[in-house]
Amino acid sequence: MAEETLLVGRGLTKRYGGVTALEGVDFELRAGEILGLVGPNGAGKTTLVDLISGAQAATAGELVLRGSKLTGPASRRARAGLARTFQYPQLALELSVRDNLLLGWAARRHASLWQMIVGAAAGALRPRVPADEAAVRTLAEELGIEGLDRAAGDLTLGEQRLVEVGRALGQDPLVLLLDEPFAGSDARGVTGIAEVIHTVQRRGHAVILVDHNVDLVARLVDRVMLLDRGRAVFDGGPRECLASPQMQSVYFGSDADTDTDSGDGSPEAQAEVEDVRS
Amino acid sequence: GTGDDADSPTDGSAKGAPIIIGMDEDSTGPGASYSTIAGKTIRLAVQDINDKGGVLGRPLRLVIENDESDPTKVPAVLQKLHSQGAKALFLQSGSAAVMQAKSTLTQLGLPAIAPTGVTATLVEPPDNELIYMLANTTTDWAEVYCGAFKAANINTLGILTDDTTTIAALNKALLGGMSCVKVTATEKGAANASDLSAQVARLKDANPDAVLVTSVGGAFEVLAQNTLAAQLKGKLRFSLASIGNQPSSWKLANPGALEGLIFMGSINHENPRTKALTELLKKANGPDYEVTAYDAEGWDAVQLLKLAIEKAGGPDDPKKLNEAIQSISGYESSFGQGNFTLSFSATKHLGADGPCGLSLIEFGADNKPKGPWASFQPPCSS
Amino acid sequence: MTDLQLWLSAMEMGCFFGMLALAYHLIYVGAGFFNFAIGPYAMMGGLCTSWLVITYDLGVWPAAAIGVAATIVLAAATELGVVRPVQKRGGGELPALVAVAAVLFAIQQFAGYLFGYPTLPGQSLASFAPVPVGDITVQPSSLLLIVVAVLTFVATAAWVRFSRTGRLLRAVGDSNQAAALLGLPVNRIRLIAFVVAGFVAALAGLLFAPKAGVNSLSGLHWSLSGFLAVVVGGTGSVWAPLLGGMLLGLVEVFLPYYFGGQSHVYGMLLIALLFFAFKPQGLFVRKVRA
Amino acid sequence: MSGHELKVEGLSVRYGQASALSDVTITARGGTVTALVGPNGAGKSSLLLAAYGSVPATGTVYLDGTDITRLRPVARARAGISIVPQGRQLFPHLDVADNLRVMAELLRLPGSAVDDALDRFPILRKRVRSLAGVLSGGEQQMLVVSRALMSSPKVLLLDEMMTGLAPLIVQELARSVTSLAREGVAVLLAEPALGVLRRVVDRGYVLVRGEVVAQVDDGGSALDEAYSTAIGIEQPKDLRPAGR
Amino acid sequence: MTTTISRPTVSSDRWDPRRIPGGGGLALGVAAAALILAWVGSDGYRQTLVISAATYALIALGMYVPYLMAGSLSMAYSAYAGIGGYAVGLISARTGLPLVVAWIAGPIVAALVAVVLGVVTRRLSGFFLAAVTLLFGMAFTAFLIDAESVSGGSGGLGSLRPLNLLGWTPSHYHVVVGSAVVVCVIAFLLDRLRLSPWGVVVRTMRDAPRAVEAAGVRVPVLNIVALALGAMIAAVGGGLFTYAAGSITPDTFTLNIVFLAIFMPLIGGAGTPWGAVAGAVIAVELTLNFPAVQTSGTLLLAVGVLVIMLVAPKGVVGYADKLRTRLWALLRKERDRG
Ligand SMILES: Nc1ncnc2c1ncn2[C@@H]1O[C@H](COP(=O)(O)OP(=O)(O)OP(=O)(O)O)[C@@H](O)[C@H]1O
Ligand SMILES: Nc1ncnc2c1ncn2[C@@H]1O[C@H](COP(=O)(O)OP(=O)(O)OP(=O)(O)O)[C@@H](O)[C@H]1O
Ligand SMILES: [Mg+2]
Ligand SMILES: [Mg+2]
Repeated sequence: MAEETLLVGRGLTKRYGGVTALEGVDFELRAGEILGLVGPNGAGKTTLVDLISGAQAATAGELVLRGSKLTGPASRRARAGLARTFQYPQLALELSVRDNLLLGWAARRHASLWQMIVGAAAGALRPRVPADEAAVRTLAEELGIEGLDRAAGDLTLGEQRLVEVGRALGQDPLVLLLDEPFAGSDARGVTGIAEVIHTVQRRGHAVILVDHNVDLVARLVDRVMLLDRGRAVFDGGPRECLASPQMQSVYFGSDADTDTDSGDGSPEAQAEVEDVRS
Repeated sequence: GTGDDADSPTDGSAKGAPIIIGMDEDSTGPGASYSTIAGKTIRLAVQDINDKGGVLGRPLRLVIENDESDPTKVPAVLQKLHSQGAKALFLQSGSAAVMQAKSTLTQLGLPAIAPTGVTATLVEPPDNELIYMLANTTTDWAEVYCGAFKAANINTLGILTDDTTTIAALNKALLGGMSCVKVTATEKGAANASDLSAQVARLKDANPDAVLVTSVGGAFEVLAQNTLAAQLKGKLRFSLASIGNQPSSWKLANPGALEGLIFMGSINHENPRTKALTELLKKANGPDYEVTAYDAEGWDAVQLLKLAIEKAGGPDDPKKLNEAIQSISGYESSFGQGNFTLSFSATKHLGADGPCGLSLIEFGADNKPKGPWASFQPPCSS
Repeated sequence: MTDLQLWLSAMEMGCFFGMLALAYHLIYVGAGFFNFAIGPYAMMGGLCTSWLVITYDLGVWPAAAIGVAATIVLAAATELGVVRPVQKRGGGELPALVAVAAVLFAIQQFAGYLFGYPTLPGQSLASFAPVPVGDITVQPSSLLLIVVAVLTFVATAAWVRFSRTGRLLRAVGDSNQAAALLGLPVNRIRLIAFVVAGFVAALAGLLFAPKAGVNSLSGLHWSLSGFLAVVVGGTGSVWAPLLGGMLLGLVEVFLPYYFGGQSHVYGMLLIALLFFAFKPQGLFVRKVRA
Repeated sequence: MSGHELKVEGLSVRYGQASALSDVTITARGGTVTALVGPNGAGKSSLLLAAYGSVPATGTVYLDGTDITRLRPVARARAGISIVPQGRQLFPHLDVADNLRVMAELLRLPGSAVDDALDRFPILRKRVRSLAGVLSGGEQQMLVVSRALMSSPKVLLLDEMMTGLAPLIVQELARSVTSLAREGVAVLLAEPALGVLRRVVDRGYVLVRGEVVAQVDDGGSALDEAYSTAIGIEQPKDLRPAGR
Repeated sequence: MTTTISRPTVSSDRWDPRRIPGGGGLALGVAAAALILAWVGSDGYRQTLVISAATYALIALGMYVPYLMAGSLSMAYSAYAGIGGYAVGLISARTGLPLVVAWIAGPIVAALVAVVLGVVTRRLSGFFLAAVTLLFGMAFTAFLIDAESVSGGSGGLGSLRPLNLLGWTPSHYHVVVGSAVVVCVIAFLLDRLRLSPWGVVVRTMRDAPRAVEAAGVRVPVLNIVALALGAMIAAVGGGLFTYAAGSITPDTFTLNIVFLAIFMPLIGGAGTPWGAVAGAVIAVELTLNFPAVQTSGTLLLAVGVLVIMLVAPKGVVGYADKLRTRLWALLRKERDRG
């Protein structure tokens, strides 16, 4: 399924004063591909997501999306086809869950200055867009989000994360960046998010998935990149990655294999990976 | 802020249906500190008239509203006074508010007096058919200052001014009329400034023969005088009328900071009517009361209105009343020199006849007015 | 030497604005919002003192003590009677802001009723003779203002940085939610923030009043000046308000000096625009991830 | 075994009109690790917060048999209850050391407690002067965990403690938690999915819509099974993404 | 977590009893306006009160989008209202154009000024924006005084021509009714705008600008659009006041009106634009029509604001809504029982 190269990053580097969060990271993402991004805490995963999405300016490096350079503020990159979630959910807490989900669609309608101006007039005249609302309902159902009229601030963190994923999908992205979407999700949420990932993939688009739940990551992705202290130390298939010495030393710890039933990189988990990806 | 005034004058001995006069007063806003000085005397004058039998045998009744010097409130406040039956108005508020009032007066057709107004623009078009002022305006002041400058051999002048609209209008008229000196520096400070040393330093650099402070008074004026006294020692200083009319501000000055300052006074204790008024006010407000031009103007405004109502044969026809005001001539005022008079006409909405409503007064070492400036006084021809 | 006079003026203004900004800063640190009633607090400190001295012939020191105490009571009442109950009712930070703006006007108007509308002369706590420096004389009140301002900043900085209460103050203002969740004494700390801010503001008003007098409506203008100073300084350090105040003082004095008095309003706008173009979040910022 | 014990009895929590927890009774004993599992919004956090005293609740909370319902959170913390709350409950503009110091001072711990807490994770020691708000998500979580363990508590309330932490750290922490439990600390974990923690859990409760629907006393796997049965969805371990 | 227990739910369906978005608000607003107009009758004073309330309401409505929806507090509204006012004054005094043109030109100029100011301050948010726009408002007043050839200087502009709409000259009463209609229409449209996708984006911008940016909308640009829209509405208000009062001076619209506009939506209820309208009516009642002896209107307003915020934290509209809900619940219970 993987053919066209969608997104390429070269030499991505980010420094904060003395702290180097990311150092010369290269990656390539093909259409229909799901790339897992793992690594110890502070390895630079969120920083990489921030650099790609434009939330932070890179100290060095460049990004190319479908052959053209990806630059400028986050909004421009979003219009070019990126969507993301945040490690700590960024919802409008006073708005309803429905409105938060609608943002993905609504933002698409107000991308340019002209659309913003016309959109204001159109909004006053015709406030409801039934098609969008129907889409939101379907999406919510798919994700298992209930109570669309609740204020987002009343949701628990796990539920908020789910809403974020839904909102990002609403943008119909070419590349969906998910920063620890499974953190705090229950079984229903995990299924929903996995479904979102597959939806993107089915559209021939790509996903970068950051999560510490290696078990889940390994089952969902086509390829894993391992970051350590800002550098990419491994890039390959999930099975190879789990088995790699780098993974053992920087991520699981040397004694990882003594913990049998862990599901993280254990033979059992690896077997399941095979199972899922076939 | 609205409602009848609790300390409104009573009807006194006068009988009959009261004649209602409205007053738009700023009693709690930024203009309150000076607006209320004349406001108090207006109440006193009304009481005095009522005690003496009223106007055409009918008592005057004041209805008072507070606009807090907010121009957006003025139309409603004037309308309210009108709806309470006011036949004529006193406008005793900040000048931005009075300026805004002009068009509403035209809409209502009510004549009005701005007793303490000094800005000529108030009675200039547009919408000036119904509004009147008593005191000499800045045009006369220019003449007087020029005489003074000639007498003191002053050729260059530095100006220190505040940034209010009132003063902007005043400066325009005043400086336009003073071709006798060369203004070498004009420095502006915020009306609520806390420091004027930069402005004064620039004046010092320009080194004019004298400095004129033009401000609405209050803290700005005193701060200006304090700073001038400290940084420009010995320079001859002039000021407008407000410093003389706001006795409470004298205490703000540093010891001796006002000494030698010459301001445009209007109170002349040789004027017998001023004397009588002084007595009355001291009786009402205590022996230490400092009579100011605001008091006298407020007092005269009420007397003028009384006169006009009598001439018009009653208050009910606003057109007639307006014409009656315009027919007043030679009214002997309680400020200015002994022979100073006020007259009005269709084209003359400024009462003052000639400059002898004015006199230049000098401050003494005790930061209080010492008396007329020895070097020059406006000539009184009439 | 005129320049010396100008520097002195700038220092005085800077110290005054700095202290007002410090009062803002303390409440910002402890309660997480800008209390626009700071100006009226300062006005209260100055006006109440002057009024007591003038109307009741009270000595300056006891009058000042009463003035400062009254201000502190006012500040505490703002928190207990207005901000806390309003915030308890929810709705984000806006309601509390609007409520303190209403408090600002209410205090000004009450002060007008109580103390009258005319400007009253400030009372100087220092009674020594003016000090000649070069060819200018420094008024005792100016000297006192500058000295007290510096002392106040040193003391506050030490308190906020190193003391237990200071640390709690920073924590509570930083994340009210985390503080409440962990059981930090949020209410007590916020009250302390208001009280100390009230004290600093009262001191500022009291010490600055001799310069140009004080009236019931001084508060709004002072609130705005202090607000500008705290915004210019930024919220990242206790010293930021002093720096912001000094910068504002310099601008207010030297801008009119070099570019003429007429330019002061436009100049302020221009300088603000230029300044914020380069430092959109003030001088001191401590950015964290969202 | 002379372990500590936390017991909540008939606990109910409401947010405005909505009921988050109704009449829940559970016990966590020293020597064992007790888990509280349930889907998102089941009321797990509400229960832990109510036990710690920072959300208003009705019902009774006992610590080692003493009724502590009337104590405020600080008093409960001083009495030995410690919490790792869900989400980033730290002070982003305070540096790492001050974040710990605030809590140490509140609980009147000796100065060395802060030092020890910094040593629990090397990264904290390394970033001791950094603002907590610039740390990565996992680093922040380490800080929160350190803060909770600083006071040598009798009861540990751990709300999704492993969120955002890398496996290496998770294993380390799992070991610490187990050994603390063995030392007599009553550990209560709340998780929407047990995952790796399955191994450390001795007993637990399944919470659904604010009510306890199952109690399991024979280990994590059994608890997971009970959880799956209760909500009718397989746990993520056996996830089979649809559509491929 | 005690502090976050109750958050206001801005439910998008609250004002939607008959499936017309914003219809409920409109129905109530029009009913109230009709009542007020009936009360006014031919009383000149009351008519002026309505004009004042409409002016205040329009300025507050102008602030609604940027301030309550987008969360940017611009304090330059005195200038925007002033521009609307001066448009009326200048077109009347300096041109032969029909006066209606002023209500097109004024809002456009105000919007342009807002855009320029917005571009210059685009990197600022929150209080930094408030500080700079505050200075702008002050500089604008100074400009009006200085630019005498344009603005008529400190004396301002007066003696306005009457409005002439295709040969029909509306009476003062017509203007009063017209102003009420304009307010209702704008409030209704803003209410719908609030519910629309555009409103969703703008409202999200307030709490989660990073999310909006990440969704593809340039936050500073949309902010400028919101500010421009607000400036236009405020300019309409300024024009209305100037026409009704017959003159405008540099001091007509000052910081006072800005503070008033900050207060009004909150006492009325920030959940809907109608709150701003209700707030304007309350403000006029408190500052102009309150039968108290010698009181400062400012004090009454300030105390009124405090009382309302303590008693009805969601403003009078929110309070009325709560009462309505209670009442209906009560009625339903009665009915079920009976
Ligand atoms: N603004 C900043 N200032 C200083 N250091 C920073 C800043 N932002 C991030 N860092 C540091 O950069 C490193 C990388 O952070 P990043 O958030 O990318 O890690 P991560 O891989 O996402 O970790 P986690 O799995 O814990 O979320 C961390 O050590 C972090 O402390
Ligand atoms: N501050 C709040 N205001 C209103 N409702 C709330 C609040 N906090 C939680 N709730 C609601 O209470 C219920 C229980 O929330 P709680 O946080 O206890 O769930 P949880 O089991 O911890 O879920 P999660 O696994 O997602 O963290 C949820 O329905 C939630 O929406
Ligand atoms: Mg991360
Ligand atoms: Mg939870």
